Amino acid sequence: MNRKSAPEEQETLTPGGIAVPPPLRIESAAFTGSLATLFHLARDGRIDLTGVPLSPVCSAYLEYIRTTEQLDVDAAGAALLALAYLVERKAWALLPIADPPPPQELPELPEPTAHEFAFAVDTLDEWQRERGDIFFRAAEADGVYELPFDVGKVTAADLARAFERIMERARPVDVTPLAKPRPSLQEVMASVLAIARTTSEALPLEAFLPEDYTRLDAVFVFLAVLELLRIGTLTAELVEGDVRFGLKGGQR
Amino acid sequence: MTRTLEGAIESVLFVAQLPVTLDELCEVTSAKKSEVTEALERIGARLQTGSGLQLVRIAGGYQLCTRREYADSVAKYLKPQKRKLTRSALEVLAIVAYRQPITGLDIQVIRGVQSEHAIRTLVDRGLIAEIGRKNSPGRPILYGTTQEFLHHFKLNDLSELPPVEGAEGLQEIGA
Amino acid sequence: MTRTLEGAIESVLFVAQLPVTLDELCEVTSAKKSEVTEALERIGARLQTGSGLQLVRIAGGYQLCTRREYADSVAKYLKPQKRKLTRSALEVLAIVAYRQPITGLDIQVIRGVQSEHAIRTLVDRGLIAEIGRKNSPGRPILYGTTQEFLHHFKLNDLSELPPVEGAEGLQEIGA
Repeated sequence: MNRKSAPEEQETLTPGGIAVPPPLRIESAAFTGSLATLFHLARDGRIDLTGVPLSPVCSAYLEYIRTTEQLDVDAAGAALLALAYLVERKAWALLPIADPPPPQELPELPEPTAHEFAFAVDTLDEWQRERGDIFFRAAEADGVYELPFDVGKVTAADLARAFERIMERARPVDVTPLAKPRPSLQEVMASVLAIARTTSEALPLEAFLPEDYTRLDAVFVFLAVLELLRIGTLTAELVEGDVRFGLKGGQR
Repeated sequence: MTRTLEGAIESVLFVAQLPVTLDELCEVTSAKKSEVTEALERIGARLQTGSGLQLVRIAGGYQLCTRREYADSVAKYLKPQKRKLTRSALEVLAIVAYRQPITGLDIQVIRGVQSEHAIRTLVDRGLIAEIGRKNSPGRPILYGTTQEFLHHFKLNDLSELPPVEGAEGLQEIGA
Repeated sequence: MTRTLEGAIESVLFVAQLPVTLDELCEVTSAKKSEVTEALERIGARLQTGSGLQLVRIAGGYQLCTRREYADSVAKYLKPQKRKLTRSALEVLAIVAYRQPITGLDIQVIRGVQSEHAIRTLVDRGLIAEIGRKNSPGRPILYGTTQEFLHHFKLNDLSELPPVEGAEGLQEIGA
């Protein structure tokens, strides 16, 4: 841990004229290397000094001062500075960490300050308190405003029952690939709407399906009816415990 | 139910997340300014009887909000974080409000203390914003107040700020 | 004005983003269920006379919303709010959507014109955001699209974007 054990080629002056500490070497669990390296790591906050014993380094430094015959004052000074820095940093690191003071509450303003604005500041403070008592609709409301749709006394369970019923009668989808692509929801909605327009009466869910339909058809028709309810084109009502769907506002 | 201008305006104000200007209301309802103004007055009056809401003029427009009387109920539901500005942030804000456009350095000169932290806070909160660059060395940022500033203090426009002119004027107002 | 249970409930319903359940209303107002139910009925009845709003039972709770009669006014107001993106902003947005993560400089190279303003607009609108830093000199910001972007264009996820391959496709978009 002294100068003799370290490589001798190290310069004591950087090109910028900064003295480099003598190459004291430190061997410890947390760090192994020269004093200069330790200094740099500590300065950049890249090492936890609490794991590095500094007292043997200090002893080695004193040993170095005592035993070196032609003392390089610049190098010795730089080493002292580095050591002092490390000791201070470590001391801080060992101190219990206090809660950081609330930065905004701190400054009781020193002179000179903005006296002329004091009244305005008081007023703003008061307004801010008053304003804190009223609330606007959430500005961060995620999403686009949409009118909740109303299906009167019809519940989700009623809809589910109607869906279950049409699903029971549906046959599985043909395994063979379909010749024509399945219709889009838009197209199914259009056909549901066309059927609804043929009568002024509210119809059961089955009425919107062909005689022979697949489960896929059933799912699509159900979704189409739900979407038409959502956008307010269809309404739902209960007839003898059964949910029926009709055009909004009667016939068309 | 029959449609009314009042109803249309109220529904628009309800969905708006920002104050709605008179012009916007006229455009949306295809009504004249005088008609819209009257309807707004009727809405305001109606809300005064038994509603938890009120109609306010704020930041150059109209907006619905809850009444102060119900602050505790709403707060109990929303559990809003208290985000009051500190004294020093308010001071910087006042300086910006009255002296805008103003650079950070000028704010510091007026206050006599480092103000960067307060400026940063106010920018983060959207109460002040960069409104340009000063044509001087380094082209420093010029700050000004925002719509959010008006909103935060329930102001309609900057002219509603209390007049500040030197210390004398201040004493009169504050007296 | 005197405080009423009705007013308290209405103010809470107003600020709520979701339906508020009867239990929540009871808790917030410290009132009994029967009292709250009655107050809700009074609010509903009051809103039926001339208001643009209505009280609905939905998803197991209560919610204020606009009346259907005013859907067109509401739509007329909301639509322009959502569709104010300029051609150049849309172009930048398309580039970011397909090439993310991408730096501002790369966007500029693709478009051949200064794009800072458009980028700033899109960031302000929450449609694109910093999603990292590029490991190159200056560590420039990498932009990507946001959830809001998907929402704005009613997309479920990025895979729903129309396919575009290579620069030709991009030119098509910008054309």
